[in-house]
Amino acid sequence: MKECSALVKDNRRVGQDTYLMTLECEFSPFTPGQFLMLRLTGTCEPFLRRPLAILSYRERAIELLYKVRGGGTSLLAGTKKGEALSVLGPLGKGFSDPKPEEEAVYVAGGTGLPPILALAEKTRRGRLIIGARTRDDIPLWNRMQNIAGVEPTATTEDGSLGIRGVATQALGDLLETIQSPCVIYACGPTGMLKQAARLAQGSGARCEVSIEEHMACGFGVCSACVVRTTTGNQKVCTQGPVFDASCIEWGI
Amino acid sequence: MKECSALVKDNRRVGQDTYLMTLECEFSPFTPGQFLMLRLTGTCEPFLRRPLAILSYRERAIELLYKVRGGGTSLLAGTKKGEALSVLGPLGKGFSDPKPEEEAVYVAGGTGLPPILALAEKTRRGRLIIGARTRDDIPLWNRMQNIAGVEPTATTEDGSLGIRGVATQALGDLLETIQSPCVIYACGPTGMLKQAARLAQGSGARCEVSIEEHMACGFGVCSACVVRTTTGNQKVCTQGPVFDASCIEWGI
Amino acid sequence: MDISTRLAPGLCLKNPVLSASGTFAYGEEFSRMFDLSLLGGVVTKGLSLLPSEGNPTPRVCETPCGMLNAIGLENIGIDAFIEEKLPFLGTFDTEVIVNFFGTAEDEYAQMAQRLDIEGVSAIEMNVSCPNIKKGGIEFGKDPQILNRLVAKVRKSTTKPLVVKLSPMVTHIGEMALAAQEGGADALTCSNTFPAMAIDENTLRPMLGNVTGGLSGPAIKPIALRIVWEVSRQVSIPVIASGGITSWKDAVHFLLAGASAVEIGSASLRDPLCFGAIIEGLIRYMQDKGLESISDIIGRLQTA
Amino acid sequence: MDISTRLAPGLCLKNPVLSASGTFAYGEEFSRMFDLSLLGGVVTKGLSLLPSEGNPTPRVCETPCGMLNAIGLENIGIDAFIEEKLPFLGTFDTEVIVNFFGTAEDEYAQMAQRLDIEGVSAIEMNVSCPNIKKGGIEFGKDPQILNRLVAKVRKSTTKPLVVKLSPMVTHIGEMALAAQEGGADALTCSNTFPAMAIDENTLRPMLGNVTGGLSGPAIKPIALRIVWEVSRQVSIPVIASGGITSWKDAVHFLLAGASAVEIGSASLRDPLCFGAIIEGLIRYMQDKGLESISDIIGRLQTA
Ligand SMILES: Cc1cc2nc3c(=O)[nH]c(=O)nc-3n(C[C@H](O)[C@H](O)[C@H](O)COP(=O)(O)OP(=O)(O)OC[C@H]3O[C@@H](n4cnc5c(N)ncnc54)[C@H](O)[C@@H]3O)c2cc1C
Ligand SMILES: Cc1cc2nc3c(=O)[nH]c(=O)nc-3n(C[C@H](O)[C@H](O)[C@H](O)COP(=O)(O)OP(=O)(O)OC[C@H]3O[C@@H](n4cnc5c(N)ncnc54)[C@H](O)[C@@H]3O)c2cc1C
Ligand SMILES: Cc1cc2nc3c(=O)[nH]c(=O)nc-3n(C[C@H](O)[C@H](O)[C@H](O)COP(=O)(O)O)c2cc1C
Ligand SMILES: Cc1cc2nc3c(=O)[nH]c(=O)nc-3n(C[C@H](O)[C@H](O)[C@H](O)COP(=O)(O)O)c2cc1C
Ligand code: FES
Ligand code: FES
Repeated sequence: MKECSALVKDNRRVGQDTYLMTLECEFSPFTPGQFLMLRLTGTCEPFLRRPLAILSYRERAIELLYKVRGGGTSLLAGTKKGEALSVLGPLGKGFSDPKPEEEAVYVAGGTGLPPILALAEKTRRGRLIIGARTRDDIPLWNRMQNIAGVEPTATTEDGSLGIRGVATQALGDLLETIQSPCVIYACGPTGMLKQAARLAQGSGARCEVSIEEHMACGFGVCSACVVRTTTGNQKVCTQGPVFDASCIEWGI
Repeated sequence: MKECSALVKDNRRVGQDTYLMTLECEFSPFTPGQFLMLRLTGTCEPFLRRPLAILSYRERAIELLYKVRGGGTSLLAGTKKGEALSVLGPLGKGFSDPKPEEEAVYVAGGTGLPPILALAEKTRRGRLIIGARTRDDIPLWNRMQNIAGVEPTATTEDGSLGIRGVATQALGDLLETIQSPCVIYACGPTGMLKQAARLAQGSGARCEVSIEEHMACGFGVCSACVVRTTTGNQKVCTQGPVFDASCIEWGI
Repeated sequence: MDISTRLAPGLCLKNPVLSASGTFAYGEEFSRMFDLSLLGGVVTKGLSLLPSEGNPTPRVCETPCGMLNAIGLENIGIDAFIEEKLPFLGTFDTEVIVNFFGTAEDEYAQMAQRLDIEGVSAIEMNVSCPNIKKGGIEFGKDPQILNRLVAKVRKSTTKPLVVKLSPMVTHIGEMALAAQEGGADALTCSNTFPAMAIDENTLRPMLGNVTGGLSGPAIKPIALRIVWEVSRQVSIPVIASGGITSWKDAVHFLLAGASAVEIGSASLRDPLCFGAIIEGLIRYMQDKGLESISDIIGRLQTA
Repeated sequence: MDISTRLAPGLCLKNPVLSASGTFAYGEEFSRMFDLSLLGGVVTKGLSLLPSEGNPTPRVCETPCGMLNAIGLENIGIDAFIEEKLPFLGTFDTEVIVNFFGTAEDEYAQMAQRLDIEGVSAIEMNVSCPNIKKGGIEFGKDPQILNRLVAKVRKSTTKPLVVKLSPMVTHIGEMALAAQEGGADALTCSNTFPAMAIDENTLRPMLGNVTGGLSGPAIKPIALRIVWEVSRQVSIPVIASGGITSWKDAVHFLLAGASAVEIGSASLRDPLCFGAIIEGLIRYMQDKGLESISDIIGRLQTA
């Protein structure tokens, strides 16, 4: 982990409220699921850094995919080519690789796509399910279709792309067709992660989930980002964001 | 007075820490000495608007000349072509015109040049004294030399341009040579204004000074910007910034 | 949709947005920018019995997301106000709330009595002033002193009486109850926070008065907590003040329990913000399908 | 040039820059980013007798130029600290100030006793906690309760004792004197301000705990005024805390009377700010031709 200054090379809309940003900086190799903490420079607003998963890093270029939610991400959407941002990372623990004998299934919803896509682009094998409300909420669909060795499925609630329904429904259906040992990688809304964890437990699959929690530091010093696990509170930023789904206390 | 959104058309360094900014907006005719309150948009920092004298307004273009002093002006120096600023103005009372029989003398120091230059460019007659520490602190010297009917003199403390010395010394020398009724217009550091007022009193000249005071609103509602006058506190933003020098209580 | 809000018997604002004291002078300047009838009410600059010159300059200074002021309560005095300013305010279809202060109980009472006249909708007592008799202790810092003062003022006027609390106290709830028991019809929560700024080059304070009051977005989270705390302890309406700049801020304070909001510093940087805040509030209520402002007030969900 | 600063008999920092409690954990994470020996001292996360799980999430939220936190004093407990963390901190050439809290006087005293061991340079008492026995009144809100608590802790340790005050009180000077008379060697001014934030869409508070503590640049002007006020009333050193992000902020607090500064929230957004602050301070002293940090402390010119 280190702090470095990055230049915005590109920042373009690629979907409903969703932007793909390319930053230029001397970063470090990363594991999919790891994230970075981003800060605008030259202003005290927003005061805190914002966590974003790393989509890719190669040849001094970091790719980030983010959705505009509140003040911080909308300021981010307004940054232009050539502006400098401060990057802290890579942070946290990423996804494990699928074992040779494991069939890999990737499930993403909402802002959960970047780490999942990063993993699929690394392993280049398995099946990827991306769920959204409607087709406009699925950015980078072309890119997902072009990962050699990875078979993508889209689910939309309104049926405007792929299967009508939710991602976990498609996941359940898929799991029934898989006989070999299986590992599920999921990132998205808590409801989706919980359901994925349940399906995994039912089918005996291994399941890793990447969890979102409000963060202040991102490197383990403030205790903002805890999640309840079977062994007590864990910090999402350093002990996660990727956890074995069976260790998470999902609550009711 | 009105509030309007203005686009930065140009923002260039024209001297030591000094910038000339051109804003595009549908503004209103102004009297030299009047000012506007400028605010960056899309950020709550700086929180307060900053007062700047209007250098010129014609054909939807406002010119401002400003020196970087603290946080607000350095953010301003960083704004780029195409950015939007909020402008409130024209504000305050400007300079009176010289009467037909009056010889006009303009004196500027520090950040006092813009309203003085605006006035000289309007009246197109008289003599202009601009004082600074060194030649680099005198922006727009060419422009001053090219106002038909106005004779410019520079004074620098290090003698790098024009007469070595301070502006009020040159003013004193000049006043001794003028026989006709005379009006002095001054803007700059308080010490300079006070000295100009004293010289005016001594020579029987009329004297108008433009006063700087810290402002919050700029339109008369907060009482931040008062100056002591012979008739009690007056608000620099609405009852000034131009005052008859003989009404100001200069203090010790 | 009903966005009117009730502050006292006989005092109902047509909407919950008020100017704050000290950032609106006596209304004339703003009236050149928009029709004051737009507002739920106007709160005037704080008045005293005699005109007052205030503090030495600089009187304001920028801080992170806020500002300091040490105007020192400069004002034209109650006589000039009644003669020169009040009639003008009467030409608008809005409530006129007159802010005032004193340095002794008698002065407060006298002011209240003088303001018990037509054209004044309510009076707002600023208690962040030192009680000269009690050795300079602020009226707003001791519940007993406050209670006595409010009770005395209460007897001197038939107008709705609003007490504007100082935020920088250990137990704001006690102060609020003291004012309520003294006979306040409503409370304004709250005034600025005593604060300061320093110039590292001159080694001097940024304000002529050394210290001043912090206002603006910086203090909003504290002011919001105070409104939430106070509104659950008293039975009278609470008017919010502190860092409100947008309709969202206004909604937050209403949710926390305020019946109306005052806009101070924000209107210095953006004199047209009042209209935007009222419009935003109406749009919010439309989006949420709310019929009345009382469907927002105090509706924060904490369970 | 001498930038060392004295906080108590036997406690002299090599420079006036400290981490703040709760934003530095127990030092391990920061030690991977820079050599902790750079710092005047490290203040640890607040410890309790037993480990504590803290509040429900969300525990933090952004505010204008600041942040709210309601971590709820989650910590690993004193035993784990002494066993697992203290030895590591001992490997650096810096002072180790252990922050702690309790919910009863005895608990504070017990903690102080347990921390009276090698490797601990000083202890910092956080008194912003409710006194369960006294019906939940915070120790830091009543001068008598505070005085008794400090006196009791004083007797339980030979270490320099720092008392960290709560800012949200009517008379901060009284609290400071109460702590000094109880035997504090130094005071930290001050902790976060109780505050809150609301989400207008969900109608819910932004924090799981409803309210939290405001920190960051937003509160700096208030914290600065408190340091100025307190340092002129007590004779013991004052450590500043509240919104310090730059060397200029540090200089302002020193000028106002602080002998050292703690950097909290700023180090969350900029973990390398400590070095920049120390360097900036040294450059400032060079530019001004100052030989010693004591040429800055309390040198604000108000006349
Ligand atoms: C490890 C991690 C990786 C993430 N990766 C991505 C990503 O690749 N792409 C993406 O679009 N988003 C990602 N997020 C979520 C992203 O951080 C939030 O959307 C962003 O911080 C919101 O900031 P804001 O200022 O726009 O919203 P705010 O105005 O601060 O809040 C709007 C809403 O966003 C959520 N939020 C705010 N702050 C945080 C926070 N620190 N952590 C989580 N949620 C928050 C809350 O639900 C809040 O109500 C990730 C979050 C985490 C924890
Ligand atoms: C009517 C009027 C007209 C002005 N016209 C010009 C102009 O045409 N060109 C120009 O360069 N400057 C002009 N100024 C001064 C300019 O407003 C200040 O330099 C500017 O506000 C400083 O802002 P800052 O954020 O950079 O500095 P800050 O960090 O806020 O402060 C730096 C220093 O600037 C001065 N200052 C700060 N705020 C104000 C304020 N509101 N009013 C006056 N001084 C302040 C103080 O001395 C302060 O110590 C004018 C001021 C007034 C009152
Ligand atoms: C310049 C200025 C002058 C003020 N004068 C008064 C006053 O005369 N009486 C009073 O009760 N409050 C006064 N206040 C406090 C405001 O009315 C308001 O309560 C406070 O600023 C917090 O709100 P804000 O953050 O919206 O400004 C003044 C505030 C400012 C900024
Ligand atoms: C996330 C967080 C956790 C904190 N935990 C503690 C704590 O355990 N004990 C304590 O005395 N202060 C705690 N504080 C208060 C800080 O030490 C500091 O006094 C306060 O945040 C103001 O300083 P700042 O503006 O530099 O952050 C905490 C602050 C933050 C932001
Ligand atoms: S965000 Fe600070 S510990 Fe995780
Ligand atoms: S700046 Fe507000 S009255 Fe002049």
